[in-house]
Amino acid sequence: MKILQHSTTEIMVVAAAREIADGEVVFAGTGLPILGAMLAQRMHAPNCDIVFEAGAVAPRMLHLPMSVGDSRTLFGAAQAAGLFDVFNYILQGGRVDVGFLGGAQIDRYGNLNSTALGPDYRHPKVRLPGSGGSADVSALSSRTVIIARHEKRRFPERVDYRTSPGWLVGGNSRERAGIPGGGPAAVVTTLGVIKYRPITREPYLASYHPGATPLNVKAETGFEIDCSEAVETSAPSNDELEILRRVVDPEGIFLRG
Amino acid sequence: MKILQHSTTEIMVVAAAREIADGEVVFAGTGLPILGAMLAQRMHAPNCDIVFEAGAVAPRMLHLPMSVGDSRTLFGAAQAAGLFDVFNYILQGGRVDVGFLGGAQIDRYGNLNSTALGPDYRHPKVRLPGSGGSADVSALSSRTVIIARHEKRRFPERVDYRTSPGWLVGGNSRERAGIPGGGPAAVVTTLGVIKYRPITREPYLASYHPGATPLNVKAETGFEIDCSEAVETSAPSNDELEILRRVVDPEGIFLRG
Amino acid sequence: MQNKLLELTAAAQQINSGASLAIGGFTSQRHPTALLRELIRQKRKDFVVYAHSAGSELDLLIGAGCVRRVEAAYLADGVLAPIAPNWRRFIESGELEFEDYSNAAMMARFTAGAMGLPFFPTLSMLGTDMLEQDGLSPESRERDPEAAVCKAVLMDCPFSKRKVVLVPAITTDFCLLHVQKASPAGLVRIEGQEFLDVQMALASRRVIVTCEELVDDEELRREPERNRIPSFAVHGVVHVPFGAHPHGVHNYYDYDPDHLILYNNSAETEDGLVRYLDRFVYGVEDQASYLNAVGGRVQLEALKAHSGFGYNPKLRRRVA
Amino acid sequence: MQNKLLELTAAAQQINSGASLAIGGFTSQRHPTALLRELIRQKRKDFVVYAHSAGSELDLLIGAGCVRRVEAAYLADGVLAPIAPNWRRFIESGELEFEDYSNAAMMARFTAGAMGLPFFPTLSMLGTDMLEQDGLSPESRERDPEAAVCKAVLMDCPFSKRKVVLVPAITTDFCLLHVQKASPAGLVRIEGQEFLDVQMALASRRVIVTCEELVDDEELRREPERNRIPSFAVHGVVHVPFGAHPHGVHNYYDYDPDHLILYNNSAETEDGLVRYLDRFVYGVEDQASYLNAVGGRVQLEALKAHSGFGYNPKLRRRVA
Repeated sequence: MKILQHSTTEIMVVAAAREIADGEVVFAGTGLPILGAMLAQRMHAPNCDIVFEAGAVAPRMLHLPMSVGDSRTLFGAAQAAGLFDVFNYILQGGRVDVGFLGGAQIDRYGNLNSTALGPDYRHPKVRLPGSGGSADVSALSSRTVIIARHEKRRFPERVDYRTSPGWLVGGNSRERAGIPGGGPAAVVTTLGVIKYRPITREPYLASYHPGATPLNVKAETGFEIDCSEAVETSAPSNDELEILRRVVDPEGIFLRG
Repeated sequence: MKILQHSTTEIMVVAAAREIADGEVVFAGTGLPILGAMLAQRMHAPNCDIVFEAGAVAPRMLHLPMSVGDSRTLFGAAQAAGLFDVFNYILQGGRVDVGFLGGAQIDRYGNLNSTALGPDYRHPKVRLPGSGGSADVSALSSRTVIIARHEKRRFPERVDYRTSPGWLVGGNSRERAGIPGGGPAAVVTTLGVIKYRPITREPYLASYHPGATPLNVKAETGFEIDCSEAVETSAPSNDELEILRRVVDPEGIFLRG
Repeated sequence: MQNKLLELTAAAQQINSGASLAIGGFTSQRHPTALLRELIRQKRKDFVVYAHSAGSELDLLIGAGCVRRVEAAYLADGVLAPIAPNWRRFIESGELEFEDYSNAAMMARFTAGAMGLPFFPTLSMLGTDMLEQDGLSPESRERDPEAAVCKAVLMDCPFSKRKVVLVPAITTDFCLLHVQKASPAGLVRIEGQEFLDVQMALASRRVIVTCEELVDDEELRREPERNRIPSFAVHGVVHVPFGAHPHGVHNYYDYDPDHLILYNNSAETEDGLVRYLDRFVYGVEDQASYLNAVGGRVQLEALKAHSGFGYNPKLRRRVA
Repeated sequence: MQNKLLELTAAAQQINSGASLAIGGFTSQRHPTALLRELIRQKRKDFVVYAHSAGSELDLLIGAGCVRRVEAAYLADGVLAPIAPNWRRFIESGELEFEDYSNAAMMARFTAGAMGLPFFPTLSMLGTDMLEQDGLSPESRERDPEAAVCKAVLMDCPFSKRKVVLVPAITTDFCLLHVQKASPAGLVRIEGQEFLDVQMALASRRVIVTCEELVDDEELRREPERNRIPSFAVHGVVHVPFGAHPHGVHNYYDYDPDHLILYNNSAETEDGLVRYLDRFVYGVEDQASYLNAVGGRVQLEALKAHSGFGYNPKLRRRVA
């Protein structure tokens, strides 16, 4: 059997999908997080329930939504609610197992910036769309999985603006700030998967994707990262790639973005 | 044309109904308040919207509900909601023009007790059902109308337990307590209608019902009440009585209580 | 898809003595009374019950000696029982711990629990004795790990300088609901007024739902706008037709005025209550025997809701 | 029963320059864009707009110079416009006052307004720069009677000692919604996701609703469980088919990927924006001319939702 080749976007989505366990409640943000959740639902986690901040709860989506407000998020849904129910009752109520997020910048402790680039928040070099639900999902999910393109400028020591709390400045700083949810479990990138040490919350490379090396990761990371335990990510299976390409995103909206 | 005779319950309901203006939003408590609101809707206030704390909003009731949770409150309703929407969005949101209430005790400043009789709240002589929505309606409606049987033991100088705020201890004490709504406008009883002076919030008899006299009222009232300006309540019209008896309460559930 | 179907007895077995409970419905409507009778038969004790406007379902639980403490706004069945009789007698005799809040305040407390907040703000109860007098003594609050540290806190709003009352969140061990329709996977459809069922369910660690009709998940997914409780928040589903009797269920049947008055008259004395319990709770082994005891098919037929009304417009409610 | 029907131009005439606005919908869905274009044509200025996740409807209003200040969580149209172009340009050039909150925090702020509360508690935004850095300077807050006295307040919960963030209530002069169905008396039916429309409407002094279909009050009263905004809180109803284009309306039509990309590409430069405004706003006198300008019947037909989906499953969304 021929083994299918994958793109960096594809392996990122596949690795992210594998972070979802069956039966979990998944809060998915716009973009690749949706692909990851839809792929997981069609592979190893058929009973995971996906939740969207705009109001769709536990759908059985047939067509890829372009954003979390898309009508496509509602197909077969158990509930059509709104921000009120999803943020208050489901997210802050402590019912989300894993939140899936992206961000323009991500720093050493998994804090995200999706607000503004540059040293002066009021007069930014680049103004970004803003938090949306990102700060909320980061604060209130039992754990989060972050999906991001691995480039040095996107992985600084410290984000320009902390939109969404990761492990803050490491150690128990997140807990001390009174944040109820559990923090980032994994950062899935185009090069590998970063995880965090239990007590110190220091990042380490858990795996590097086929074709990448720990050296690539270090070169594209703006903070120090321990790569000593990294193993190679197991390649996407043909099944994963077929489903991703043919079922999840047949138009290539995100995969050929 | 023969003029129909009325009972004390009937004139009380009729006088209460007349306190509702057309187009108003009315919050009705269990019992006679419902009769008053239903009568008003069929007489001079066809466009008043009735709201029930259990969830029915703006119904066009055909059959008398026995309580505010009764399915009969839903007939023709604009909304079937619940306590959350009614208390938060409609009542506390400042959208109720007039709250209709009863109470076991009512004192000089229109404070109500529906919790417990006797000097010791924790060991009461008679334990009553409790506030229900009474405290809420009293605090948060633009004005309230109270309906009560006029007996001396029910009209003490001071209630044993202040379940629902009237004008507290008079003057601007209600405002000082931070209560947002407007306070009791009228107490409609089996003997007459009590209202309150604008600044002092002292009670006065505005009218006495046909058959009653200011002297009767003084005798059955446990606090001092100025009766100097009282006029006779205009008797229920035949229309009002016919509609009350034949349409609103044909079973005599409350009228022959 | 998980199958959450349970038998009534098995559902009751999950609910331990000493648990805190939220019970759905409102005065004479949509209480899970069949499940509560089963709890009485299974001799549960020491419940802490949080309620807004309860009716004879909670009064019966109190009368049967299952309840240690009630925090509530109101206990009555409208004109059919203007004061819930056991509520009255147990408090007057000092046999029941209680705390009074208004309906809006209890709503706020459940809402806080549902939202994962430790408190909720309200503008209600200002100027009332509910802020001045506690039912629970400070000692009993300290003794009781279920109780909030205090009844309410008055604060000055930092934005507007207005006075605001903060009431403590309620999170219960169990929420027991009776609804019109539910699916084995735990989707729930409430028809007519919601009361506070959604917030009570979401403020609870485990939710057990009894229903008039068991339906397909697919059927309920067809109108997702009308599903208000996520199925992942529901743990048990029990099919119990007439499961709210003597209370009403919108679109299914009306409250039973004869039985509610019989209950109220019986429960006004201890002897009467014992006879009522013997006849309608201990003396019937299940829901089918109960329905026979309350009048069987003829009586139930007379309560059935008429189409287009949601209740029975011909029901005689003025009981002699 | 009051008749609240208005023409689009008359509805826009009620909305004064300087007013505070809440605009319904979410990113690419169900915004009242026809009404907003009419406001631009009528040369309104100095709006303060409160939003959660807005899309190009608010971006267009900013670009047309109608907006003084935005308090929001997000402005983008999904992958079709990953950063709303005028939002970006106006902030980068210092031409727009802004304040950042998260979606949950904006939800909380509108909810407080809807509930008559001066603030709402949230556990979100802890540990973020949204609590550390203000978009609005203290001076501009003082100058602006619309602005809250401060962005947020951190408090220790008196019951649990947990940290809680209090955010100030929003009450707007106007809420502008686009919904599927409304009646002349002001009953409103939202299909699919509610977004935050209910809370936004109830947090507003006047609510103007544009709708795809005008229906009888009676029709909407048949399913009262699905009506979530009291008609006494609604002040104007305008019948505007395709009133959300280029955004989608669940069960009616999809978002228009071609037009959203055309908008995004145009608005990335000032010249492009001027040309877009001339062509699609100032150059069309009403909704009918607008619909012709964006492709007329053929294009609209291609967007129509298919039964059983709520959107058009055949829509090509990957624009070359």
